[in-house]
Formats: sequence, C-alpha cells, structure tokens
Amino acid sequence: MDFSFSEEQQMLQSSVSKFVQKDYDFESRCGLVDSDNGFSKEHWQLFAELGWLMVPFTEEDGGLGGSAVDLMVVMEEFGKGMVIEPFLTTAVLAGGLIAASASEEQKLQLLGPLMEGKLQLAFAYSEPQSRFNLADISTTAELQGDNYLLNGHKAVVLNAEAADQLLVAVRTAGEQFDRDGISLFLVNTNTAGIAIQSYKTVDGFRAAEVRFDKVSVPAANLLGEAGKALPVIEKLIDRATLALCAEAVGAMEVTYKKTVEYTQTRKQFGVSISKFQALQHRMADMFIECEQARSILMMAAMQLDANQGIAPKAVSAAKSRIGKAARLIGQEAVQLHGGIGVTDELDVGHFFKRLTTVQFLFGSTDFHTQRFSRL
Amino acid sequence: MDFSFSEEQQMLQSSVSKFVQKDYDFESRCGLVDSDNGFSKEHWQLFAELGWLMVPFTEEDGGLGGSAVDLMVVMEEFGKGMVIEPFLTTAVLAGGLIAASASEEQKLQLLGPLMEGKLQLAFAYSEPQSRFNLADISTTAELQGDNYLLNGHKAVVLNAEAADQLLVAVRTAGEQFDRDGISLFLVNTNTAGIAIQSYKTVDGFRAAEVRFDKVSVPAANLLGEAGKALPVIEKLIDRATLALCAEAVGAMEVTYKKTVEYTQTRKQFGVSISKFQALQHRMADMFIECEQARSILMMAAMQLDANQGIAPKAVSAAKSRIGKAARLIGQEAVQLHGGIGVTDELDVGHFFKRLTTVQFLFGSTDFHTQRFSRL
Amino acid sequence: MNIEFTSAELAFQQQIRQFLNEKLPVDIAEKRKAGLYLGKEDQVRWQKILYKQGWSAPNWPVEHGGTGWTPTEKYIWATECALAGGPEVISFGLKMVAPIIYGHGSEEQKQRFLPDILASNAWWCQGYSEANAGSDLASLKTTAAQEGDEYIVNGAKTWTTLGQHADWIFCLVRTGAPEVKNQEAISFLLIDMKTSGITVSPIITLDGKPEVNEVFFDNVRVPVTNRIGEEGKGWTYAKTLLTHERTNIARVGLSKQRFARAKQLAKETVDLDGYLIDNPAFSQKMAEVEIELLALEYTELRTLSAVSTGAAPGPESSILKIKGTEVSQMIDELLVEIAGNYALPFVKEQFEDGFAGEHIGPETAANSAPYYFNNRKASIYGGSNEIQKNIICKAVLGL
Amino acid sequence: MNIEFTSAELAFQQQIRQFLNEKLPVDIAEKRKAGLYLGKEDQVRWQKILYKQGWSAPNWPVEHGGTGWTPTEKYIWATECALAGGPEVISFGLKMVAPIIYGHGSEEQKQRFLPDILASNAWWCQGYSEANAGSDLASLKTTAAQEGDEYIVNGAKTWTTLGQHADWIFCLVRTGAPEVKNQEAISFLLIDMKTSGITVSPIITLDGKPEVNEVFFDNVRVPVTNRIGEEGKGWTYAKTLLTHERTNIARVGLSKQRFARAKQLAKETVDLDGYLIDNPAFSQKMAEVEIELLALEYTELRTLSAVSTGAAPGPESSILKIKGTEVSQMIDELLVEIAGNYALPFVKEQFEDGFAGEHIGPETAANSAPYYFNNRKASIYGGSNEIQKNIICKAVLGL
Repeated sequence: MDFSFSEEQQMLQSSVSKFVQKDYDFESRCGLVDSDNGFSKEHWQLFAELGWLMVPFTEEDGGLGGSAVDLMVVMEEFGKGMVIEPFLTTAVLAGGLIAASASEEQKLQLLGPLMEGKLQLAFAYSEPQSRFNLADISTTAELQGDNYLLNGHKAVVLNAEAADQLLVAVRTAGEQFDRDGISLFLVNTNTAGIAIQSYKTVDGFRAAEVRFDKVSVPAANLLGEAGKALPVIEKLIDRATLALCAEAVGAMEVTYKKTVEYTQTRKQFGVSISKFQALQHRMADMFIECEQARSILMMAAMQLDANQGIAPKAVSAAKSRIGKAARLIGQEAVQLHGGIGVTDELDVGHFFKRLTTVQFLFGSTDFHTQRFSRL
Repeated sequence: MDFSFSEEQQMLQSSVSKFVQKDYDFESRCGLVDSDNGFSKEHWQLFAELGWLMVPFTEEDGGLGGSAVDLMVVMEEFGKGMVIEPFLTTAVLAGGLIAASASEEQKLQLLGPLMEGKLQLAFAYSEPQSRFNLADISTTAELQGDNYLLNGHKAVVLNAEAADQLLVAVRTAGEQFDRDGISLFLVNTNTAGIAIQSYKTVDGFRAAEVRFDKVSVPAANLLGEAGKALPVIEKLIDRATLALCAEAVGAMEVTYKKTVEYTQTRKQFGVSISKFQALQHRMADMFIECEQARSILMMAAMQLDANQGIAPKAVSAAKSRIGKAARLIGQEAVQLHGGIGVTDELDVGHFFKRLTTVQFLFGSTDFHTQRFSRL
Repeated sequence: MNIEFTSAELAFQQQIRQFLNEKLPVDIAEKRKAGLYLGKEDQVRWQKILYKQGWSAPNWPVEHGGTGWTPTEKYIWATECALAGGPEVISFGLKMVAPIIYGHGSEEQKQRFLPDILASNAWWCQGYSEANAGSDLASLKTTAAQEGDEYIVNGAKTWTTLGQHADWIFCLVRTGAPEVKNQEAISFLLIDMKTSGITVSPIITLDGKPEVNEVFFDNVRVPVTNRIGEEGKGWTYAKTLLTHERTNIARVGLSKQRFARAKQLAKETVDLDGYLIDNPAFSQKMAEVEIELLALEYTELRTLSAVSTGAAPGPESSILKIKGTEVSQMIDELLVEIAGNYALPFVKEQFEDGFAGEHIGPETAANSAPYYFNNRKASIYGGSNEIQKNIICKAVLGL
Repeated sequence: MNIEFTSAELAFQQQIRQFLNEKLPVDIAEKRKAGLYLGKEDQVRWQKILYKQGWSAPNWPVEHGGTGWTPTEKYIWATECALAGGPEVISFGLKMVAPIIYGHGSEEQKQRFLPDILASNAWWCQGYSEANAGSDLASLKTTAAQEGDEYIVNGAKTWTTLGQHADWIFCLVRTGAPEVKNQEAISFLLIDMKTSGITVSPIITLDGKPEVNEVFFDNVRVPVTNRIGEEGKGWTYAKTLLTHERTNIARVGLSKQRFARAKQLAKETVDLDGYLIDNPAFSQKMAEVEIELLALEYTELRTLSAVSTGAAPGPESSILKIKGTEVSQMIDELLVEIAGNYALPFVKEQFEDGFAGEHIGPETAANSAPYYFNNRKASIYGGSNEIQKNIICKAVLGL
C-alpha cells in the first residue's frame, strides 16, 4: 500500500496547477463561458502540447499510461479553477470508449488526432426519460444494407456543439430497458438528419439536445460488437465519475479556503466574522468533509487501477460520499459569504453551482448510495 | 381552529405540574426506580384521588371526557419529571382497550376499579420476533370446551409484574402475519401456566417476558369479537403513541432548559461555556426542535380528537418528527454537559435515556416515517 | 383546542376558492405552478385584481383598506391562494413600507402614499442594506444632510430587490453627526426614484437574473416632508418592520404548493424501479420534508393564535424564518433532483418577461436549478438564519 | 499510489490470521462479537497471550519490546485483530504512560516500570481530569508539595477509567507556587495505588457500570524519584500523550467488526417486509455508515503513511478523533435499532465478571442500549470533539 505520487505524477500535478493559477483566473474563465465557443481552443492546443490529452490513454494506445490516479491528479487541479475545456467529455469519456471498444484501425484514425488536440468528441447516451439508467435507451439503429438508420432523441449531451464526432449509444436489439442490444456508433456531427440544439448549462458548460431523424451511418462506424456495448459504457462512466469526483475535491478545497479567507476580511459588528465560533466550527466541518472526500477519492482511484471486481462499488462509494461533501461545502460557502455569495460577480457562487451539478452528473448521490448497497 | 386549553385543561395541567414539581424531584424518582415495586403505590392512589385516572375515559364510561388533548396535557407534565408510574400502560393503553372493546358488563367490572386506582393492567402484544408489526402474532388461543388454551411468548411487556390482569393479543385464527384472526383476552396474572420474568428497563421502567404454557382462560374473558381485535389495537397503540409523544415533548423542554442552565454555570478557560457561540447555536437548535415537536404534537392530538380518517397518519407524522427531535436534544444535552452528562448521578443522562427509548417504543422513527408515506 | 374550521370559516374558504377559480388568471397560475418567474406586468395585473376585490392588503387596518379578517381567515386566504398558484403580493409596498406609513407617518403622508400602494399604482423598493453592513444594519453610511426644507442624500444601497421597476424607495439614512451613536442617528426617508442623482445598477444573481440592484445616491434632494416620524427615530421604526418581515417569511402556503408539485412530478418521473416516488431514498426525503412542513404550519398557526390573543410576535418569528427558509430550500433540492439531467440546461431568455418559446426538457425542470441557486438567499436576507439564532439565544434562552 | 498489499504484507497478514485463529480464546472473541463487556481477567488473559507472542506493544521502540512493524503492518494487525474479535489492549499502561516513561523517564524508571507494563503484570490508570477542569486540563488543582525526598499529594482526580483495578496511577499534579503560570507548574508523577491516603470511589455511568472513578489523595507520600523528567515540565510531556491518545482513537478496526455484526444481524432480523436489511431506510443508513467508515479508514491510512515518511501526526488526528467517534456512535444506533424492543431490558448482573446466565432476548441485544449510552463519552473525552474543532480552526484554518 502506497499513498505517494510518482515523480511523473508530481510533475503532472505541478504543471496543471501552474496553468490553472497562471492562466485560469476567475475573470478569464467568465470570459470563456460567455464566448461563442464556450471554451478556449488555445487552451485545448496547450493541453495537447503539454501531453495532458495523452494522460487517459495507455502506452499501447500512444498515451502516457492511463491510470485512474493520473486522471485524478489532472482533474483535481482542473477543479480548483473550474476549468471548462471538455477534457472530461472528449478525452476521458469519449476517448476512453474508443480506446476500450474500437478496432485498431478505428483507434489509429481517432486517438492520434484526439491526443493532438484536433478532434472534439461527445458521448450521446442519456435520453429525456432515462435519468441515470444507462440501459434505458430507446434511440434505435436499424440495419438497411450497409448502413444503419438512427432515430431518436439524446438529451443533455455535453460538448455536442463543439464535437466533430459523436459517440452514440443506440439500441440495435431488445426492449427499452434491456441490458443486451445496446451498440455504440461513431457519427459525424454534420451527417444529414442530425439536429443539435445547443445551450449553456447552469454551471457554465455547453450541452445540447441531439435529435436523429433517419440518420444514415455506415456499418463500419460501429464500435465494438453489436449489442454488447453496455458493460464498456458502464466501465467508462465509472471512470468519468471518478474524474468528476476528483474535480469536485479540487473545487471543494478552493471553496472552503476561500470561505475561510472571506470570513477573515469581512467585518460585522466591528469584528471579523471569522471570530464567531459558530462559524468557525462550521468551517472546521467543511475542512473535515473535504478531507473525508479526498480519502475516499484516493481509495476509489486506487481501486480502479487495481482493477478488481470491487472497482464499481468503490466508485459509487466515492460518488455518494463526495456528493454529500459537495452539497455541504457548496451550501455553507454561500451561507457564510452572505449576500455576496449569491451574486454572479464572485467566484464562490460559481463553485457552489458546479458543486451542485457534480452531485447529479453520472448519477445522483442517492443513486450511487443505492448502487453501493446493491453491488 | 382553536389552540387554547379549556379551563378544565388548564386546571389539570396546573395540578399535574404541581405534583411533578413538588413530589417528583430527581432523587425521589431514583428511589422509586430502585424500589421493589418500581413505582409508588401512594402516588398511584393520589392519581386516582385527583381524578387523573379518569382522564382517558369518556363520561359514559365514568371518565372525564377522554380527549387526546387531555391526555397530552397530563403526559407532557409527566414527561417533565420522567414519571414512572404506569399511567400510559394501565390507564391509556390497557384501559383504552377495555373501553373500546369490552362489553358493558366487563367495563363495569374493570373500569371502576381502574379509575379508583385498585387495578393494574398490562398489555401483552409484542413477541420476540415481531418488532413493530402489530399483526405479527404467533401466540395462540385454542377453544377447548368453554375455555381457551393460550400458548406462546410475549416479549417486553411493560408493567407485567405489577399487573393484576393482562390483556393478551393472541391468534385465534389465521397465519402469523394475517390481519384477521387476532383476539384480545383478559387473563388474571396468577392463572396457572403463566410465567412472568420481570426486569428493569434501561430507562427505569419495569417490563417482563411473559410465557403462556397451556393457560386456560374462560371464553367469557374474550374482549370484543373473536378474530377482529387488530383495528382496535392499532387505534389504541396510536393513542398511546400520542401520549408518549407528549411525554417526550415535556422531557425535551426540561432537557434543553437544563442544558442552558448548566452551560451558564459551567466554566472552561475562565468563562461560562454558555458564552461559546458554537454551543449557543446548538442550544438554539435544541429549542427549535422542541418547538417544532410541540407543534406537530398539538396537530396530532387535535386530529385524534377530530377523529377523521387521517388521525393515524397524523400520529405517525408526530412520532417521526418527535423521534428526530428527541434524538437531537438527548444527544446534544449529554454532549454539552460533557463528562457529567454520561454519569448516573445527574438527571440529564436519564432524560437522554428516556428520550432514546421513546424513539423506538410503539415503532421507531423510520417505522413511522414509512407508515406516514404509506397511509 | 380544536383543529376544525368553524362553519363561518368553511364558508369563507369556499368564497376564497370561488374567487380564485374565477379571477386568478390561468397563465399566471400556470407559470407559478411550473416554478417559473413572473414579470412585473403579471404581478401588477394580479395585484390590481386583488385591489378590485378589496383584498390587496389583508394585514392593513380596515380604515386604510384592510380586510378585517381574523388570523385564521388570513391563514385560509394565504394557503388557498398559494395552492391555487396565486402569486404572493410584492411585499415592499403593501407589507413593508405601508405599516410604517400608517403606523408612524403624518396624516398627509398617509393620504398621499397609501391609496397608490393599495391599488398597486406605485411600485416600492427597500433601501436598507449597504455594501459593508450585512447583518449589521445599523452601521449604515448613507447620509442625509439637511439644507433648508430638503435633505441632500449621498451614498449607496444594495440588495435592493426589484429596484429596477420601482417608483419609490424607502431608505434608512444617517441624519445625525458622526459621533452620535449609530442607531440614534438614523432617519427613515421616502424617496421618489425619478429624483435626479439616483442611479440603479443591477446585480446579477446566481440564477443569471437582475433581481437585486445597487442604488446610488449622488446629491439627491428629498423634501423633509418625506421623512417618516421624527429625525433619529428611523431605526426604531425599522425594527418594527424587521419583525413584520419575519412573520411573513415562513411562506407555508408557497411551500405547500411547491411540495405538491414535487410530489406530483415524482409520481410521473420514471426511475430505475418504477417511478421516482417509489425510490426509497427519495420517498423518505419527501416524507421528511412533508412532515417538517406540517410542523412548520402548526408553528405558524400557534403564532397566529398567540397574536390574535394579543401577544406580539416574539422570538417565535425567528423559528418561522429559520424553518420556513430551510423547508423551502429542501423543496428546491427535491425539484432539482426530480429534474435530473434536465436541471442542467440554462436558457437565459426563458426567464425574460413575455418569453413564449419552448423550454429545453420539461417546463417544470427549466427553473429548478436557478431557483435553487437564487433561493439560497432566503437564509441570508431579512436577518440571516445565524442572526435569528442569536436572537433566540438572547431573547428566549437568556444567553 | 497503490492499494494492494505487497507479498510481504500479504504473508504478514496470513501470519496474523493464523495466530488469531490459534491463540485468541473463543470465549473472549464471542463476547466481543456480541458486544458484551470484558472483565479484568479476560483482558489480562488476552494481553498475556500477546506478551508471550511478543506483540503486546507494537508501538514501542524495539529495544523496549516493540515489534518493529511498519505502519502498514500495524494497520493490518489492528484490523485483523479487531475483525477476529480480539480485544484492544487497555491503553493506559501500554499506550499512554509507557511512551512517557521511555521518552522522558530515567534509565532506572524504564527498567523498573516498562517490563511489568509489557507483560501486563501491572494495571495502570490515568490521573488527569479534575472535577472542574473538563476540557481545560491545565487548570488542575491537585497539589504535590515537596518534603525531603517525597511529594505530599493532596486533591482529587476524576473520570479515572478502570481505576478500580489499577496497581499504579500516572498523574498530573501542581508542584509550582500558586502564582506560577498554570502550565509551567505541573509535574508528572507515578503513584502506587497501594500508598496510604488513596481512596477510589466509583462513578456509575449511564450504562449502570462503575467504569470510571474518582481518586482521592489525602496526604499521599510519593518518592520524588517517581517524578518523570523535570519538575514543571509535566504539561509538556502530557501534550505528547494527548496527541498519542488521539491517533489511536479512530478505532477503525473495532468499528469494522461492529459494523459487520450489525450487517449480519440486519440480515437475520425479521422486519415488516422481509428482513431489516431490506428496509430501505435502514439499508440507506447502513450504506452511509459503511461509506463513512471507508472514508475514515483511508483518512487513517493517509495519516499513517504521512507518519511513516516522517511527518508528525498533526491536525489530521483531530479528524480521526471526530470522525472515529461519530462513526462508532452511528454504529451504536444501528445496533440499538436492530435490537428493537429488546434494547429495553436492563439486567445489571449480566455485565458483571463471570456472569453465566441467560440474557433477556438475543445476547447481541443485551448490551446495545447501555453501550450506546456509555459510548456518548467517546465524543467528550480525550479532548472533546468541540476542542478538536477548535484545534482544526487554529492549526489548519488559521482562525
């Protein structure tokens, strides 16, 4: 058992940390959120140059190793700056799906450009009715000659507008909730019949409703075996969940620290409000929550790397516990900031919003607590 | 809608309150807990003389009206002194069962002596396996000639040792969990074949395991219709639950007030610990919990008296909410008292113990939350 | 003690229901029931309907246009109105400045201001908080220096809710010399928002809306006749207002309406096993919120009952503030959880007055997260919940 | 970062399991697993078995009889031992006074006291708290006036756990003049409990047991050679001890064993629909406690890891204290809830040494409520959880 970072991990951490501190102040982030593109293409190129886009992939796939601990290192630092570049969506989730299920040929075609920063991806899986049930898929793909015809509606697809290619989870067989019969397709976003209705999300990201109306996709665009995609989707969603948890821990650390700082400067009735013991103990609770969250995050990352059967259970433990911590820290940060905490102008409110959405992205806190019980 | 007490209720409250303040200091109560009998027969006579034993009964039955609000008034004051005389068991629960299901002849025979303080009763319903499920009854009564033969084991029967008569819930038909087939019998405690293993309870009361080994009971001792006792049992358990909730509210009020007082006298690092704001806000929370508990208690009492269909749901709402308040107030009182709070010598620990047992007597907090959802 | 309504009260309830059924505009009720915001036009339209009915100010004395309802009748009105989707009236005019005017104002001020407030002809806002004051209201710095029969007001107010729509603002200003003890140097002024020197600058809140504002005063001239009561007594008048603000803050009716919506949606929302209402963790949370709301309702009724027998609303109002906001925030979280993935989309335009487009996902999800974010303010403003606990410690527990 | 044990660690784990399997007395393990108390005889019997194995003091330096285990090995030992139902050693001798003796005692003191502690020949207790001191330990009043080569000790200590069995007590006493600043007037004495003038008086706790005591000193003569280190330095030594006390207080192993018991019992306990484990509210609580315990375990492992790389246990130990006690108290409540009605019976005799009768209801229910009551002390003693939060505020948050 070993809790130390390797030299490479320490270097990675320090390089991401420097980027966030230097290039990702709150003003700049707000600018990117409001920009047409919704994030910085220059940053994305920088991520590629610094090799960060190679972090999620194994050396065989041309990456840097792809351990969950590496991902954790990157995402935690990203979390500290609420980085909105679609690293999680394009590199971790969609990229991970390709690495896990594509043919060697497909990989050659996709992973290189991805790691070079030339390819944006999105993963379209959830549907209007599906909530957190990954097997609830009613979008269909029917084989007609050499092509599949896709029909259906994918909901709240992150990064769909910027994506060059979509990974789409569809049903090629079975009924709506069946675990079998789900397949993955690679679909170019400018294929005829795709309608992408893009919008901002409450936490500053971009997502879209994606509608497929008789979209014709070559059979060669099937990733992996037809009808057998659910297990690999579950595996990658677990991995993305871990990455999200790491982001949340980074955000929580900044959030409680900013709260401590604020209370030290804010005066009421003639004294710094940091002197009020009732508030002090609540900040101690925020710190404790953050540390408990960090502990369970490390456990889950190491379990994913150990790759035993209990990894999914470990991820659900982490998501459940971190969701609880994110809720407490986000709400308390706003409350202890008072009025200024609910304004758009201060960063703490934005941390609160992100700490809210992480509670239900990839399954709510209750969902993961129940999954933990069942697994 | 009217939240005021009638003149009679005000008088009742003041008379019970005086008794508790004058005759029921903590020392005296400890003496009674450790006495052979486990409570004071003199007090019981006084209750009879002052008419308190008539409170649970209607005027037709020779009582004083029997409203739930009246019961609430008495029990709340009893709660302030942790009164251990078996008013709840003998008068409210067993007496109530008789009033609700016995024939006029049986009532004449039993209710008079009860109200005169000459009859102690116990209600034997729960069994080792039954937890809070009132329909889970495997004790049987089989008709043989003019008598029934009782066999089975009743668990944690409050006041069994002192009781002259037991009310026993048995199965005369059906299977273990059936709602139908449950009957009520009146059984003299010195009938052959009854074994009563009595013990103290953690909160200072007395209870017993009661075993029936071919106990012969005249068919005339059946209360109400054979096989149809469950609805009346549920009704009286609801009434007893309301009474218990009122006791808890009385106990909570004393408990938070004693905590406030203690923190004002206790010094640490040179100041009264009541000056520490973190503790102040926790005491404010205790006060709020107590007031919310009181509100929902009043609601439930009035609903019982209004006797609409929603009374059981109202009782479960109250039990659930009051259980939560009892937990917080009990635990916080001990914590804020520090070391002295976990000793036997101070009353606060005994309030904590009682506030613990009220959380699961007649069904735990979760049980009632779930019942509230279902009803 | 008796939980049942009298036959007179039942008849009153019927009358209210009939009125709401006939007069509450369907479009307004639907927006409310979907948790969407109302614009100024919607709000004023509804308040003028109430005015026409004579019900715009149930709390006012009858001689000024109040309804004369008993506390129970007021409770019936508030509950029925909220359940039907009727908006609460904007409080600044009808509930906050009006009591100060009829309680401490001159006869002339009453005649000049009250009719327009009652009829919703004038929109009022509150000039209370300042940037560095927070919960320490009395430390305000906006000054009003007397020059002849005018005050010259300089300074800035903040957190002025809906100030962008306002015709008038009521302000606490410093009229005493700097050495005078804080609370004795404060006066209460009514200021016409059209006066030159006033600038309103929006503060965007977490929901992306300009609900609150900063209001800047640069040599703003206000007639001395617009001062309420005596100079230096402003803080005393304001304290009454603060208590008043708290007694309206449990918002039981609104929470009941929103909880009913959450319950209905949970019954319709598909979850892993059946519907969300069948999810044990969710149903447990629903039950706990429903029970807490029930307890809160009876705490409010007990308070109303005490008020009706002549007891002033005391520290109980602090419980109403704390629990009222906690319950409303719990319901916010239920609604966000129900929205699921559809809590994410944020389309700013849909919250603008007159928006008629489609929402992303279900209409009821559209405002779930923004409402939750924005409503965190509920435990901060009107005397933060921490301040309320301090009040309880001092006034009830004697600490 | 790597969660897996090395092959050496796996071999060590096997060795531990084999030892426990062979040497842990079944009767003791069964009592532990049912949540019953152990008497002095049980406790000493087990500690002597550990001594024979050379494992009674894993934390001691090897030269005094420690095992030389790595932090991971110590963790494996503690976890495996707890899961098997092995009792924790009584800490006062082995974990609390011994580090002070080998850290600050004279060579003579080490030779005189350490062997008997290691072999569990002597039972020690702690003379620290006083009636009015509470968390403010340094305000103690027990005095030790020097007379020749003896101190004359007068005063009273309280909360002395298991003092009724003790052969020796280690005490903080006031040796300086009254005007000397509190912490600089305190010395550390080892006192033979058989010395005349010592009276032990039990304090009954909420579980009805005499677990803690008051110890009175009436002109008790203690050789000056029984003082550890320098006069007036007692507080400095004690602080080390306090930190030490906290690092042992997460009690993850014990909580794991007790949680496993709760889970097993929940599977066997019939509830309304099936078994208690199927009750959604209960299963949700179980999952939350299990997850919290998992987080706590990794917080402890991180701390151990930091210690092994040379970092002193710092404010993290405050988290371990707070979360360790909270988790153990959550498990208490699960066990009470599982016991249901059978949490009520209280048969005092069954907690006495050598009780061999039947319990009322299931054996596992017998001590559920008393244990819960008594274990509320966990968040009070050893520096209350409030004090731990103060430490975090000061040492970590800089408040």
